[in-house]
Amino acid sequence: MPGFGEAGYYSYIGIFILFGLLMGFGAYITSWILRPKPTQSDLKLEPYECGEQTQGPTWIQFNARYYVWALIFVIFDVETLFVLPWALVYKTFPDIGLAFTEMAIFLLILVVGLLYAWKKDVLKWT
Amino acid sequence: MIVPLAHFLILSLIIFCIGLYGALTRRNAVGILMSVELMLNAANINLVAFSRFVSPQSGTGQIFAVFVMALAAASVAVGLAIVICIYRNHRTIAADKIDLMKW
Amino acid sequence: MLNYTNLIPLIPLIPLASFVILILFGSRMKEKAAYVSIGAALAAFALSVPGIMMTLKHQSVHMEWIWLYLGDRPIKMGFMIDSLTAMMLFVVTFIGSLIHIYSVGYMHGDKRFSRYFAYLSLFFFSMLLIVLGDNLIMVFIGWEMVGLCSYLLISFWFERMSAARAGMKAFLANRVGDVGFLLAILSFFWMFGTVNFEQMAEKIHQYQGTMLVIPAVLLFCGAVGKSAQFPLHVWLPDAMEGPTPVSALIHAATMVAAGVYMVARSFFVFHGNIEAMQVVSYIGCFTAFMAATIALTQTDIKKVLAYSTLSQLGYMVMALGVGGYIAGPFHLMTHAFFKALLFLGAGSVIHGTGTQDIRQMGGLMKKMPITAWTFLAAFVAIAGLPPFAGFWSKDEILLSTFNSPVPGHLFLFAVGLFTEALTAFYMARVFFLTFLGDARDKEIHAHESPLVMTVPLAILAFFALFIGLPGSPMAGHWFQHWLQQSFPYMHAHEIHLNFGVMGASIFLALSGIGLAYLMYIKGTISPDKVAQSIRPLYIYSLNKWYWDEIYGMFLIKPFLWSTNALYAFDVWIVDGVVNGAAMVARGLGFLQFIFDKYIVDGIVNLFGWVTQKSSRIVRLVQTGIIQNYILLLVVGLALIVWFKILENMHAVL
Amino acid sequence: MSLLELTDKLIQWVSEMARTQGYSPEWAGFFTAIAIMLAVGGFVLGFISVVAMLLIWMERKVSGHMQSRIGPNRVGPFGLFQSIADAVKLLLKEDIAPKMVDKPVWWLAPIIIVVPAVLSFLCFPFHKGWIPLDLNLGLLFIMAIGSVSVIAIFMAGYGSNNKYSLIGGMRTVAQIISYEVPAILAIVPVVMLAGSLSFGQIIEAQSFRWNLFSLWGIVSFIIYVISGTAEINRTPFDIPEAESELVAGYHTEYSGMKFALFFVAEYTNMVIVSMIASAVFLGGYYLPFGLGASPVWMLLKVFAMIFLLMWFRWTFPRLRVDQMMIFGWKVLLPISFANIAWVGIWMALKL
Amino acid sequence: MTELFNTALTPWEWTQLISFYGIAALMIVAALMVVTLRNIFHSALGLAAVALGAAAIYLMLDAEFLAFVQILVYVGAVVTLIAFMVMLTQRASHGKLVRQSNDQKTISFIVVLSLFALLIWKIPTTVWNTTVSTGNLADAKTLGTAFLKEYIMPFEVISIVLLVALIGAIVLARREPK
Repeated sequence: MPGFGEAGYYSYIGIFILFGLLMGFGAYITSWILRPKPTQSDLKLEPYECGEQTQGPTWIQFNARYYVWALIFVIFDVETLFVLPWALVYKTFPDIGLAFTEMAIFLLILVVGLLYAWKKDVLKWT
Repeated sequence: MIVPLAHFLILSLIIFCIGLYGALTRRNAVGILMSVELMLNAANINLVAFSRFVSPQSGTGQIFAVFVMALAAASVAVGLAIVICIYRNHRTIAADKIDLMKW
Repeated sequence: MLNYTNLIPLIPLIPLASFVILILFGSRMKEKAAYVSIGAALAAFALSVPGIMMTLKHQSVHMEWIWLYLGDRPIKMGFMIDSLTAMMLFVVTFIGSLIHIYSVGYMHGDKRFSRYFAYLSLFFFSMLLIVLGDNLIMVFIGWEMVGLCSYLLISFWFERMSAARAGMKAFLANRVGDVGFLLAILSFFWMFGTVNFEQMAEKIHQYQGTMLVIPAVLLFCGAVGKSAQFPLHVWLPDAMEGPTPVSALIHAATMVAAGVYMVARSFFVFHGNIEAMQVVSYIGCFTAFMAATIALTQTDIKKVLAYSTLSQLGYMVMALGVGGYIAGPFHLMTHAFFKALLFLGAGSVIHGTGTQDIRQMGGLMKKMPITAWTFLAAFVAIAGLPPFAGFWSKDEILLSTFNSPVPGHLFLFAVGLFTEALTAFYMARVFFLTFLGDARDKEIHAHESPLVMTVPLAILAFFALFIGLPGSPMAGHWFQHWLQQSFPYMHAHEIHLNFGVMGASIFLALSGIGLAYLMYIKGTISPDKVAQSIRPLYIYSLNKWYWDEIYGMFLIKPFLWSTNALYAFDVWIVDGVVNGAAMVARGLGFLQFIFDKYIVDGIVNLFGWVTQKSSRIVRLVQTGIIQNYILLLVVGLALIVWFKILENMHAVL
Repeated sequence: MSLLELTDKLIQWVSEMARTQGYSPEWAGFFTAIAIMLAVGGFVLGFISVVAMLLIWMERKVSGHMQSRIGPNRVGPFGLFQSIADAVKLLLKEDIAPKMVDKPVWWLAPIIIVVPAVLSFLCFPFHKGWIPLDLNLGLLFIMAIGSVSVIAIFMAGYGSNNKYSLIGGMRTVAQIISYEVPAILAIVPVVMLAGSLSFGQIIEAQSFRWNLFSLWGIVSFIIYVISGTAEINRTPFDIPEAESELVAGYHTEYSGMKFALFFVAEYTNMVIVSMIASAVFLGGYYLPFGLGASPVWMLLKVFAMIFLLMWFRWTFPRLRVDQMMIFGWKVLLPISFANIAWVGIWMALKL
Repeated sequence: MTELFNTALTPWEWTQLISFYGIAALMIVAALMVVTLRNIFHSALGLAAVALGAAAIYLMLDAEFLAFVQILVYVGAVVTLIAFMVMLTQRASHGKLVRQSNDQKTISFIVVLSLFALLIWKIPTTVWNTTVSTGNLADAKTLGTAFLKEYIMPFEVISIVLLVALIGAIVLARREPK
């Protein structure tokens, strides 16, 4: 990056983060200045549950299947971490057969995991 | 890079120690796992910093960091699954209530 | 580079892949699962054929790779095919493939059909690991895994209590032997710095003499466990609870022979090691004799075959013990064929009649002709009638016993001869009772087994009859010369025919068969009367020499007693001593009161107090809470880091 | 002249000027660079606001026409100022924080969802050389930044302390993570062929032949568009905010400007998905077969993609949750694996 | 340390320094949040913040690939997983009266502090054999090539590790059909 120098390259990201924050906080501040601020009544501050009183604690317990999905996702996300550098050099790597075989084995092993999950029916909703 | 290597190491040391303290004292099992993740992150910072300062071209430290990340993800997945299991059977995730290893 | 050497790892890996596939997807495949397993077995067989061919041309194949570095010393793993391996490969893959095919018919309709084949594949993999491994570690890994498979397959029908127990018994008995094996490996590694067979054989001359006795005996312990030799033989008869093809494959033809194979493979340890050889030969001889006597009176067809297996294994071990390093493996091979055939035939009979009791059978020759004829082939082979397989190998064993350097070899020879007669007798008894005469139980409607079972029987029958011929004088002892390749450290010696031994062996075999004929066909001699006349011996044999009871009495009961005894010791002796001491002290009077109070009590209390406190402290360590453990770990780590850094500072200063 | 060269020249010129005036040239260059960055950032911010408002209007118009209505038509010509009116309304709305909310989390969530949306425009390829920051790993950067919004959604769902919000949030996250893997894997063949993850180079590789013009390209494109639709929770994948079941999903409890931020983020994400699809598969600012390049094509393609997404929304019925999950894991993922394998073999044979 | 400020710094170097210490401070605060906060969901957010900070540090260290992957894996996946877990075990971790730390607090603190003191004393005084970067720095392509050359075995092994983790976790977490 000729004009920016080494550090300037990533400063761009920092500046954009600042802009994002600016957008959020700016919106908050403007609306805080502009909006009416009537006194709040207790009823208005009830959580939105179709007008009924909340039953039981809100932070209810969820089914483990959400967890299992997230789990499969984590594994496959990590897999992309290895696939991307491979994909970057695939075209230029001298021994393309080796590159292909390596990734084929890698993916096949993970596909076994996917099939296992499939077979155990954890990919289903019910 | 103008910031000296030692400062990166010290940052990583601080985070590692915080994580270690958390892993030793948190009662919530999920909290313990998070502290372990802190420690792994600290280790990764160390690896990348050494990679940048000692062998910037080979990137060995970065490769190790990639493997550490993969292992950390795998370990947290299994660790949390174990916590779920314990939670199901004992209705608690307080680490000092779980003394199954005693028997 | 499609070099054959690089293909060797595929031989065990294909069955492993089959296992993985079947364990994951087997339940979906239903009965098609068998094809995967059979395909893997046949592929392993096909892949091993070139290797066997190469050994026929007096070449051996060896591949190795570096497994890991211990310090900077590379630990190598490798696969090796020489003539001994080739023989085993042939036996394992060929008989194994046939038994796979046979199992399709036998296990048809079983609810864990695919699981069965998965286990078979796993067994195949582990057995091939033993056979192909060029070092003790790999053999040991395979060894443990065949043990596992054996356990899984014995208790395959685990709903039956007896099957589950039998599996457990096999597992435990094998563990006892394996401890010895492991110790032997450790001591070899310590002595030679390697566990590779070839390298060990090269270095063995450095340790000639008594130094080798203990490792050799320990190594033999492993074989005792796996090949079910005398003190650990109790598991094999119970192992018949498994499916019959399993009994044929694992508990007759291959796995139990692994012990014999392993001793033959490491024969350089035993060679010239007279004490160890004595142990081996006597244990083998005793097992052979004992099992043969038990087999005489059993009525369960599989039990008879099981004891027969024990007896034949004893024979092989004895052969190795007396220095017949070729005779033992030779008999291993012939035995694998005819015993597999016997078991499969028995399986076919059981399949057809639904019973295992030979007293209920009879006259099956007409109803199951193929089974009967193939069984007959196996019978003549095992009984040692010339020119069939068993005759040549047994003759070889007897000959090497006769010419052995081991002290007392003539006694062993005599027992061996007698055992041969017993073998011929009980096998004839089984054959006559099962297939000849009239059907004794009219309730049983036998039928011939399906083709998928009888074809393997026929193929095996052919081999059972003629596999001995390459080792016969007619073939110029070709087999012996071929096998000699695997024992480069032994001087090949000329084989002299000894017609006396041969004649005695034929005579005894014929007389055994003749006696059985008189008793069970002609009825000239009533078996019941004979049993009456030697009733104590009969009962003794019928109850299998009471080995299970003896073990129960001397191992299991004492263990339970000892706990009671310790309790009693605590209550009566310890307390008694304390009480007695107190009374004596009281009797000693006031002068000694001070002494008593401050010294004696002091010491007693001190001990008690120390024990109590220290145990309380020790107990604190085990809280079961992970974080306490981590804390201890971190404390240790911190100490080490502190110590190391301070030490370095000191060095710098 | 590209943006970079322009920047370079400007900085050099200012540095020279500063040197002649006796000021530190380094600091002068630094401030110039920062000023340029701020200018680009300001432009992008304006771009986002305008595009978001335009899209809101467009969505209403498109939906209207698809349902044989006219849509907004009162405020300004063709109702063009409807979005501005909406913005003013939201700005003036009373801010209600329900009493059980987890204050800091609830309060921060809208901001955190906006930041990645803005950040993604860092790699927006307007024209050749006119990319604010053409990172070497631009695609990966956008994917990574996008996953931060998952946390924001979690925060919104958890912070609201409302069962609808929480269930909506959990469902959203479950859906996003189910489709993130196919989305990344759909791009992998492109990366393999271009040998790069930067937008500039990926688009340059398509200067003659778009990636779409091949079997694998079509498959990848379809997978990516489906996954992208799912990741931004648009119909037919709008289970997380299914009005008939969950009121409004994770932003049930939000009102006023906070709600507006979620809204803007949603439409911005739509732009980003369209942008990636056009840059990666449709040749970015290039016309096919070397017919020319212009920022207009890029913007046109983006809007065409957005129109496609809107079309989906008003055409397809909502999927059931189980269908949604099965489709992601059991259909898209295997297909994308097969696609990668196919491209790999093809390249191996060709090279 | 002192020579750092003896030389005149360029503006970009000032930016680097300031952003490094700023990020470091944020990370430390976030890490303390992870360890001390009562609400476990807030701790998870702290972890996400630490991960983002670490990504920024990687960017400063020119490990671009690692930085983005860090966000993708940690923030996008691991923290999500933890957040799901928090939702799942809400009932056990909620309630204001639940103690947050166990009874080995003091001794842990002392031990950790001793380790910390030792290293904070040793790190600045050790001479690290750093090299000046010349030529191309390691980037994502370097990693890709390394995966295909020296690290081909770990690369394949990690897939098995992932497979085992997947299967193990599914077995543990799945509710057995009754």
